[in-house]
Formats: sequence, structure tokens, C-alpha cells
Amino acid sequence: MPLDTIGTFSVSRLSILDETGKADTDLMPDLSEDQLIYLYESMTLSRMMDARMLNLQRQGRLGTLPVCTGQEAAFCPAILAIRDTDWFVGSYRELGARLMRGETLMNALLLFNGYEEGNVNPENDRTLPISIVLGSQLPHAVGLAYASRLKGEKDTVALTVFGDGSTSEGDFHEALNFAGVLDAPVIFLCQNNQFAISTPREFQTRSETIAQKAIAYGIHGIQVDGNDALAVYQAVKEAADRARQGEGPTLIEAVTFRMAMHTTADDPSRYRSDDLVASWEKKDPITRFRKYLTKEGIWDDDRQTALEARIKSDIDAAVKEFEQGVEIKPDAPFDHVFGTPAQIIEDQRARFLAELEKEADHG
Amino acid sequence: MPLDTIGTFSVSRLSILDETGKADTDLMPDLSEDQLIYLYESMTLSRMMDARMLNLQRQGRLGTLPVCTGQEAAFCPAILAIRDTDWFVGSYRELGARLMRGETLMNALLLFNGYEEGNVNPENDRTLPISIVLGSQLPHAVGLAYASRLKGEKDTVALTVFGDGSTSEGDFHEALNFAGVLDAPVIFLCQNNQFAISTPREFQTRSETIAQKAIAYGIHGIQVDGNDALAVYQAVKEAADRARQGEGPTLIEAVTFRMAMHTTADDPSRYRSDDLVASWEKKDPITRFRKYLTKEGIWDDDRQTALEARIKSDIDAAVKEFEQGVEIKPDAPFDHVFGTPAQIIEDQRARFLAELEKEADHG
Amino acid sequence: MAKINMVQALNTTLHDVMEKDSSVLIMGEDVGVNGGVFRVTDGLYEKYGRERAIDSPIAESGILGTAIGMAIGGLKPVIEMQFSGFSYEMMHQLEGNASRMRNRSRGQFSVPLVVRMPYGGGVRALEHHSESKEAFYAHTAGVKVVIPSSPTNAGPLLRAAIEDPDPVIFMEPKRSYRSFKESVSPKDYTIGRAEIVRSGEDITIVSWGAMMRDTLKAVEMIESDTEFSPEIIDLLTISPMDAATIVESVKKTGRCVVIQEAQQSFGPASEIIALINDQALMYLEAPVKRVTMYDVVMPLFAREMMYLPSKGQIVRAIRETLEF
Amino acid sequence: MAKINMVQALNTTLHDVMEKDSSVLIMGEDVGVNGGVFRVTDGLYEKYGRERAIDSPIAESGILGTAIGMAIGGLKPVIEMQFSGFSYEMMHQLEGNASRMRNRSRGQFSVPLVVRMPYGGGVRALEHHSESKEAFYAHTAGVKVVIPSSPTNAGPLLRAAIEDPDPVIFMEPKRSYRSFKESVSPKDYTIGRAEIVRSGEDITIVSWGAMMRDTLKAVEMIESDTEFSPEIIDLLTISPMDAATIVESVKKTGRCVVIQEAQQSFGPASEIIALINDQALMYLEAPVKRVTMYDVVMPLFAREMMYLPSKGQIVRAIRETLEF
Ligand SMILES: Cc1ncc(C[n+]2csc(CCOP(=O)(O)OP(=O)(O)O)c2C)c(N)n1
Ligand SMILES: Cc1ncc(C[n+]2csc(CCOP(=O)(O)OP(=O)(O)O)c2C)c(N)n1
Ligand SMILES: [Mg+2]
Ligand SMILES: [Mg+2]
Repeated sequence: MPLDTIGTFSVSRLSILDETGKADTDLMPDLSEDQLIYLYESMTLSRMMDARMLNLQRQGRLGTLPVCTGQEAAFCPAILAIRDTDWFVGSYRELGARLMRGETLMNALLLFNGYEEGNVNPENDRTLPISIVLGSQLPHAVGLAYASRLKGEKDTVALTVFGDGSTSEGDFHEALNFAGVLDAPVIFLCQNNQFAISTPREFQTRSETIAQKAIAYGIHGIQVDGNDALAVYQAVKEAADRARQGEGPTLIEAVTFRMAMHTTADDPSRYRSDDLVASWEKKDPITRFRKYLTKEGIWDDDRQTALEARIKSDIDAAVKEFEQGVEIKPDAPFDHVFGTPAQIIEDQRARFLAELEKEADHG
Repeated sequence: MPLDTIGTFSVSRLSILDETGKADTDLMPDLSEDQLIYLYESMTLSRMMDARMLNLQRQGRLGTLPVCTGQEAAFCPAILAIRDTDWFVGSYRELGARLMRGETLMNALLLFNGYEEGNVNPENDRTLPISIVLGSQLPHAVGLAYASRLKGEKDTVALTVFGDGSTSEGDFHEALNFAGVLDAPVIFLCQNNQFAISTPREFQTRSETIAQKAIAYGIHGIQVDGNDALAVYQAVKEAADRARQGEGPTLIEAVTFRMAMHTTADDPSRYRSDDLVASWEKKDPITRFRKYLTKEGIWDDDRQTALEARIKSDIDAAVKEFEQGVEIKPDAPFDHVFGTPAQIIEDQRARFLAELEKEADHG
Repeated sequence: MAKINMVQALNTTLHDVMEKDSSVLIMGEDVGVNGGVFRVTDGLYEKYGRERAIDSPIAESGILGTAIGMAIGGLKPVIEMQFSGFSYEMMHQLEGNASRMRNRSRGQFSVPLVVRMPYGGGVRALEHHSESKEAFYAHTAGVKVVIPSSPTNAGPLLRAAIEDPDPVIFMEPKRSYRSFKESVSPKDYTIGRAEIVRSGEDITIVSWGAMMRDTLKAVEMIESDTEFSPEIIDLLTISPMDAATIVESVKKTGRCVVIQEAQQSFGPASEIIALINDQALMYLEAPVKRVTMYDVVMPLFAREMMYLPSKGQIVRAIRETLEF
Repeated sequence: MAKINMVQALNTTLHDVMEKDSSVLIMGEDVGVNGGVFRVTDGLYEKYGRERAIDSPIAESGILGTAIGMAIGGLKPVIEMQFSGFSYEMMHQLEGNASRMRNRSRGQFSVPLVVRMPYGGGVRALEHHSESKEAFYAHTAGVKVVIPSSPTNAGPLLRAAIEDPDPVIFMEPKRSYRSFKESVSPKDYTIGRAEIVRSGEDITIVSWGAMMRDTLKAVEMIESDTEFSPEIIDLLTISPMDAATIVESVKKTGRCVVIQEAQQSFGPASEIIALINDQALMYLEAPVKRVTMYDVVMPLFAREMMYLPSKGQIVRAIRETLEF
């Protein structure tokens, strides 16, 4: 027949918890009580630290800040679903995920106060620093996954995170295409929070889902309720398992919502309605997850109060330490231009230090 | 249900002529005898000029040359399916298409002898010059289509042509995504000739078809037998009609084969077998089309002999004219740096001319 | 006359040009509904709708590539790179197409478009938001690179860029967006022409962009205790560079300081020095002094002010050059 | 010892390094089965298979981006941009990531990779195949830019680039690929160090890449009728530049000519002149002369040899500078 159908494709959406916190038991992931609680606590820490940093920023004590409130279920479970020995290649809007990967509260405070030192993860050397050039981190994950494989670490995968807007970048395309061709064990986790700064998803792409973009690369794709911690966990876990077994990359679209401003430099009232925001408030991922845990009998108000108190005191302590001031070498940028000494750089360092002294002298 | 199918998609393949030249009458495009013959003659001209240029190149009388023999059905019918007032944004491997758009044989000879003058289409000012930066011409087509629309030319579309390898570039992705979002009347015609220099399609992407990449952008996509002149015509015609009616862009994958080397600098025996090439010889698009025309009673051996003689003499004349030498202003590159005079450029022009004179003096 | 800042000057110009010329449109990330992250395009979406004020997908190459098509097709797109640090995604469209279409087609096609981009440091921003890479663009034949320095010259230069028949990279010093206001009287500026903002005899001081204002302040600081007669040049166009104005000045003064925000090596200051070397070396009474950022990755904001040329540094460079 | 050309030198080095170090791999368009369009990677696919000789999709940013991941992950990728004219697609990965990862992470991560790319004119190629844009890369802190000029230095420099802990842009003058052979004796080259290929007293002549050989020939032409003592410097590393070697030489000779294939403005010659200005101006007895391509789009091959610096031009520039 001359007009043949030569391919058919479909896209699915996974959700496990409904808005009341009721779980679909058939799809329940295999998570221990401890794991569930760790996840809940991590999401809460992310939320509380986000709020505190916003507060500090508003007081002029931090620089421009991206906030992530409302998206905790879209990234925290992903970290639980991978291993410390896997690579994590994030973007800039997943505070809780970074804390789960071993970054400290101090890391965040330093970085958003303009110190590169905040990028140094003290615990995990398979977590790349924040990436700001949209989409550009995706190929890094492909390369890391490939490198692990080539070096004989058959079990290692790479998880990378990016926003809905970033899927429009050429790098998204090139990375997913490379991953497909190289059969690289990568999980591409899109945080579809409906907006890229002011730009809504429908101005970003005419495709109805991000998940269906996987079809262009012949790789797995799935959409997941991004405010459902269990569904995100499950989707990432399955993708990681498949990747470890040599079954290639997966694109996961976590549908969520950016509850606050893009960054503290942004005024969302210019481009979106309070009603829209309110409609998403009902879907709050932490509330929903808490309802589930409470139903399961592994969480209660007392534990909640204790958790909040503990987190608050941790944050207070970190802020206090941070506010005592950090002593940081002024000429450190010269240390990290190259890994080998270069005369021209050393000459400039000397000139820099001399100028600095003169500034101090002359005020 | 928590694991819902939220989208289903399919990809079709269109073919009209089988290898014996028999047409599927249900799908027959609406083409007059004159149009059919014009198309056949254009494909033949393309083939014969391609061969002659290869010959000239082998004699050292032309520079590096991309050849297009075997792909004539994948591009010539597309030109017939659009209008002179539509935009044509090509690549570098569609000689016949360019000739149909008004370029002369002399254009081709000049360009491939290293003269920018060969890029100037004497007849049609909606045909962009050859584009070599892979994928980079696709967004131009989107912009041209958008511009026509905005300027009130409701009827104008843009056709752009590129190879299978070019679909891996970020620009392919960005262009198709923009076209979708802007609802631009563009036809993206991929010449899937199975190879990108030495790289076979399966190293280029893991998707089984190029056509299915349309799904990622929520736009129409179709595969077509690229050695079937009627199918390519029909697919482009339908896409153009839809675009004119405001129904947006289409991605067409024309499956064909590059019968010869990538360019004259290439040695295909390094990376592909004679058997593979032989298997495609049977599918020759011109032979097939000729069989059809003969069956229909509108072509015969006498007409063929006459056509070949006419083309040969046209080519001979052009080559002769070309070989008489072209007088070309040495400092023309300075004329086209900017559209406004710039002192620094004029100073350099003066220096250039002075140096040229000194070269002449001193040999 | 009311005083306005640079953002207002640019915004007013865009409103004015778009009203008079229906072939002008704006396109970029968040330039429409949001009016641009710095509000330079504020109000244009409300007036001209999505057709002429396009919130594009996030794809810088796609933005320029599409704009190239629009420009060839008879429109005059004014596109925005949200920050210059995200403009490298479009280098291949710039080098490979925008800059070459006129030459490639022997003038049959041209690409009249403007690429606006905020650039430069000093606003306590995140990584990639503080660089000065005008030299990248200036090293591309067929591209014009323009940098205004004040509310007064920003508007006329943007207008000239839009009216220009070639691709113009229009870099806006974001530190100067709102940091000062001027009462703007209409004045003509020509792309390719530097401005002698003050004539003098003793030393030629060349700068551009946000550094211009620091340079003027540094000169004032010197003048508070030293009498001298500086000739101050605002470069305004980085490429094609107005060699004649610089060279004539140096021939007169015999001394020169160049203040550049970009990293030291391979920046515009080097080109200025090369031009002076070519045409006025024998007039020099001292080496041309360049005050620049260092060849390091632009530090995050905790350290950035230590790395950008300071007024103190400019003062010292001028004094040393005078005293050489 | 057998004489080899530059392609052979590069190819042998790659074979050697890949044999000794299993973390080295090559990736790029047509570098595997086909052995590269210039055959520089010939035979590596046969030996190391698709795992370490990867024919990539056509996506330059994807190639560098993936290689950055590989490098952070412990491999040493040697990637190829098929022609330098198609490398601008990866500028954002270079400027935004490769060059910055070390600094961004305070040394926790580094990006040891090599980006090979044939560059330059004179081989009668199509558009985009003949440019010299080393200055683009050199104006990026954290990136090293290396250009060999002969079979003798190409191998050791490539080896040094692969062993280097930072991203190295390795630009191969394609006109020199097969145009001459040398019997190559092992010699050490250090990235960041220029080579004084000939010591002399009268004039410093600086060049690099394919222009080096023309420069040597031009010097011979002059010597056929004039006695003079040139000091000839092969730059080899464009960035970080070996200022000391150039400056010391100019202090000695007082005269300098720089021969660059790139367009005139904002090219490496300007930086060299600026360094001389900074550190040796008062030693100059004549302006530093730069012999360069013009600020035009590189013409197609019918005209290209008129536009590239010719031996005659180099001769004249040297003579004029000697006689100044
Ligand atoms: C290459 C690039 N272009 C532009 C920007 C400026 N920018 C920063 S965040 C942003 C929106 C990103 O949207 P999305 O990918 O959906 O992530 P989200 O911020 O919503 O998490 C833009 C345009 C950038 N950082 N990088
Ligand atoms: C951006 C870019 N990268 C690399 C090249 C070098 N190159 C020229 S043609 C080619 C293969 C193109 O393959 P395809 O798109 O399938 O087109 P075909 O040549 O088969 O018609 C390559 C890699 C180029 N021209 N542009
Ligand atoms: Mg988003
Ligand atoms: Mg192909």
C-alpha cells in the first residue's frame, strides 16, 4: 500500500499519589519507611531553606536567587532513586537535590553571595556545580555516562536536570541524540514548571508534552506528575534500572509548577495570574506527601514540629556562621585559570595584588 | 488510571511510482503533460550537468564539488510544487533544483571555480545562495516565511532543503521548534541520502525515521520515497497547500541515496560497499520516472535522444563561455563587507590594490 | 527637559521606531509580555502584539537564525540576547551567515538586523552575566559592533543601528542602565564614528561602555589637584573602528590610556594600540597604557569589583602616563 | 630517518598516545571508519573500534559538550571539528563550560581535552573552509590555543596538548598538512612557549601556522641579495602567549614584523603589538609591521591567494621595517 503507516508511538503519564495523598498500591515503589521519611525531610529542608534564603535576599544579604518552592517532588525523589556513585548534573533550581547530594547549607549561602567556593561539594565528587547556560549541561551528562561505561563501571548512570524552557535549546537536541546513538546510561529529567521566566510552555514548543520529544531520538520517554514524590521516584528508578542494564537513556517530563518568582530579580505579576498560582497551591507536593505518610501512620504532627525545629536550628546555625564573614583569598581566580603555571597569568596576579594594595592605600 | 496513555502518534510513508514505473492512480498528483515533461527534463539536465562538472573537476578545471546524482527526484519535484514567489532556501546538493529556480549553468561553473559571483541568481530573488553551514539555513526559512506572512503575503511559503546528517544539528531543532510555535508556513525537506560523508544514518540518530522527529514539535511529518518524483511532488504540494492555508509547517523525509562520492575530495570506497550502491542503482529515480512517462505515452526514445543532444549542447556552450575566462574585479570583496562606506575598509582596499600592483611588478 | 536613564532612552527609541516603521519587530526571550528582564522592551507587546513583539523559545541560534530570514525577507528585526553571556550560542549564525550574506550574494541579499545584548559587570549577578566580549564580534568581518555609554547616545545609536543596512551587535552596558540620568537633547550619532567628548592637549583617553563614566570621574579626581588637558574619546563603535579620530588625537597628545572592561588579552585595547603603532608610533612619548580586567574567568560578584578596572586604577594609569 | 608530513606526524602521535593511555579517545564527524576527511585519524577505528574512535552525529556543540563530560569523567577526549569554520557552533560550550569548569569548581573538576581543527586558507576549498579565527579562542580565559607549523613540532605539541590538564584548542594549518615533509627528530615542546627558530640581531619576525613557512621563504628571498640577521619566532602557542620571548627579542632588535593569516583587526598581531608596547616600546626603532589578511569575508578560492599574505608582501614588510 503506497501510503503506509511505518511507525506508531505513544506517550504515557505516571501518577501514584492523588491530591488527597491516596496511593495507587499497584504502582507503589519499593521504599522503606526510613527512605520515605528521609525523602520527606529532604523536601521540607529544601522548602525551608528556600524560604530563608529568599528572606535573606530581600534583606540585601544575598545576591540574585532562583527559588524552587513547589518543585521539591520533581527533584528530591530523583536523588533518592540514584546512587552516590552516579553522576548528578543539575541546573540551578534544585536546592533540595543538591543538599541530598552532600552540599551544605553553607555551600548555598556562599554561592549566592557571590563566592565560587560555594560550588565545592565537600562530600560528593560526582555532583557537578550549578549550571546556568541552559541546556548546556545535558551533553556533559552524556559524556559522564559514556566515560563511566568505558572505564568499566557498568553500573554507573548520570542524571541530569533542566527546565521546560531549556528543551528549546539546540543542546537539548544534540544531547538526547548523542545519548541515543551512544546508548549512554543517562536520565534526562525535565522540570516542566510551566514557565521559563515569563514565557509559558505553549510559547516554548507546539508539542503537547515534553515527553513525546523522546520519539525524535528513538529513546524512552514518559510524563510524570511532578508534584507526586512517589511517581517521580518510580520513574527515575525505572529509568536508572534500565540504563544500568544497558537499555539506554530515558527522557522524563515531571509536570510541576514554579510557585514563586523566576529569581528575585523577577516580578511574576507581570505575566501570570494569581488564580493560576492558586490552582497549583492545592497540588502542593509536600502537603500531599505528608498526607500520604500520615495515612500510612509513619508521620504525625509531633514529628512535624520536631522536624521543623531541627531544620530551623540547622539553618540558623549556618546563617550565623556565614554572617560571621568568610575569609577568602582575593587572588583565587588566578589559581584556577589553568592547571599549569603560565607566566602571563602570574604577571597579572602580581599586578592585581599591587593594584589591590594601592587601592587600600588610597582608599 | 495512574499510568495513562496521553498521546499517540504515527508516521506514514508515501510512494506513488513503483520501481517498474507503475503509478498508484489513487494518489496521482494533478500534473499536466507539460509539467511532467518539464520535471523529467529538469532531472535529466541536473544529472548531465552533474556528470560534466565532475568531469571538469577531475581535470582540475573546477574546485571541490558536491555531486547529486541519484537524488534528482528528491529535490526537483519540490521546486515544481512551489511557486517562483515562494522562498527557496537550499543547501549545496541540489543542482537541478537551483537550475529550476533560475540559476544558469554559468552560475554553477563560476561558483565551483571559486567565484562568489556564481551565487547571484539572475532570475529569481527569492532563492538564497548555497548554504554550507549544516542546518543553519533552516531558521532562515522560518524567518522568511514569517516575514512574508507579516508583510501580508498570505500566500507565500518557504521551502528549505537539508541532509539527514544535518538533522543532528541544534539548528534543525531550533528551526522546527520556532516554525511550530510561530506557525510559520515552511516546508522542511530532508534529503535522507543515507550518508553524511562517511557516517551512515544509524550513527546519526537512533530514531528509525527522520519523519518522526516532527512529533517533537507538534507539526506534520511524513516520509516519502525520495526516488519517486511523483510522491515527492505530492508530499511537497500538500505541505505547501497546508502552509498557505495557515496550517503550519511540515517535515518531509525523502528517502534516497547519494550514488557517488560526498564531494570530489571524498573516497566512498573507504566506508561503503559496492553492493549497497548497486542495490540503489536499480531504484534510479530518472529511469523510473522515464518508464512511467513512456508507459503513459508521453515520452519515447526519440524525445530522449533529442533532449540529451539539446542539454549537451547547452552545457557545451556554457563550458565554452566559462573557459574563455571571466574578467572579475579583484577588490570586489571590499565592496560587500558593509552596505555603508567605512574608512578602515577603504584604507585597506587601497593597500590591497597597492600590494597587488607591487606583486605584479616584482612577479 | 526631564532627565531619563539609559533604559528609558532605549525603550523610547524602540517605541518611536516601531511606530514609524512597520517592518521593525522585536524578538527574544521574555521581550514581549514581560517587557524584557531589564524592561528595555516594555510596552511594545501591548502596542504591537505578539506579531511584532515575539516572546521566543529559549534558543539563541534560533533567534538570530530566524531573524536573518526575517531581515532578508524585508523586515528589520531587533532581537535580544537576554545577556551577552548567552550569545555565544549564535556565533555560527553570526559568523557563518549574518556577516556573510551580503558578500556571499554580492549584495543581492542583505541582513539588516540588530542584536541587542546587555553586557558587562558590576551588577552583582550570577555567573555568565558579567562579561565583556565585544572583541569576539569585532573580529568578524561584516559585523558592526556598537556600544553606547549614556542615555544621550544610547537612543540615537540604537536608531542608527536599526536603520543600518548591516547586522549590528548592539551591546548595552547594563551597569549604566539605571545608574544615572541625563536630560537628553537630540544629537546625531553615526555608526563608525567615535566621539571626542572633550578636547585636550596632554593625553588621549579612550574608553567605551560603562567604563566611560568611571573614566570621566577619574579625570575629575585628577583635576581636583592637578591641572591637565585630557582629550577624552568615547569609542561608541568598536568595529569598524574609527582609527582616524584616535590616531589624530594621539598625534597631538603623544600619550594615551585605554580603559577596557574586557579581559586584557585580545581585547579592543590591543587593537587600538596596534592602530596607534601603525599610524602614530613616532608621536608617542610614553607607552599606551591599557587598564583592563585580567585574563581570568570573570569572578562572581563577591570579587568582581576587585577585578574590574577601578577609578583608582584609571587615575593611576593616567598619572603614570602623564609622568612617563 | 624517513621524512614525514604533518598529517603523518599527527596520526603517528595519536596512535602512540592511544596505545599508551587507554583513557584517550577520539570523537568527531567522520573521524572513525573514514579516518577523518584529512586522514589524521586514519587507522584508529580499526585498532580501537567504535568505543574509542567515535563517528559522532553532526553536532559540534554536542561533540564538545559530550567531550566535556567525558573529560570530567576521567577520559581524555581528542575531538575534531571537521573544519575550524564549523567550530563556532561550540563556542558556548567552550566559553561557558570547558574554559570555566576548573574555576567554577575551584579545581574540583577539570576538563582535559583537545579540540583539533584544521584551519586556514590556500587549499582551494569551499566557503567556510579557509578562515583563521584563533583570536576568538584566545580571547577566552581558561583556554589554551596551540598552532603547530611543521611535521617536527606538530607531533610533540599534540602530545603535550593531550597531556595538558586544560582544554586546548589545537589548530592545524591545513595548507601545511601535506605540502612538505621533514625528518622528524624527537624534540620537546612546551605549551605556552614560543620557539626562536633562528637567532639574530636586526629584526624580530613573528609568525605561526602556515604563514611560518612562507615567512622562512621570504627571509631566504631577502638573504639572496641582502645581508641581514633576523630573529625568527614561531609563536606555537597563541594563548597564553609567550610575551617574554617576544619582548626580549624586540628589546634586542628594535624592529619587528608580525605575519598573521587572520583578518587584520582584533587578531593576534594586535595583541603582540600591545605586549611590545607595554614592555618594550622605548626599544622600538620602527613601528611593528603587521602583515595580515584584510577585514573582509575570506574570499572563495579564485581570489584567496590575492588576499592571504604573500611572500612578496612579507619581503616588502621586512625590508621596509629594516629601512625605516
Ligand atoms: C543559554 C541561556 N539562555 C538564556 C538564559 C537566561 N535564562 C536564565 S533562566 C531562563 C529561563 C529558563 O527556563 P526553564 O528552562 O524552564 O527553567 P526554569 O527557570 O523554569 O527552572 C533564561 C531564559 C540562560 N541562562 N542560558
Ligand atoms: C556545521 C557544519 N559542520 C560540518 C560540516 C562539514 N560537512 C560538510 S557536508 C557534511 C555531511 C552532511 O551530511 P548530510 O546533512 O546528510 O548532507 P549530504 O552531504 O549527505 O547531502 C559535513 C559533516 C559543515 N558543512 N557544517
Ligand atoms: Mg521552567
Ligand atoms: Mg546525507
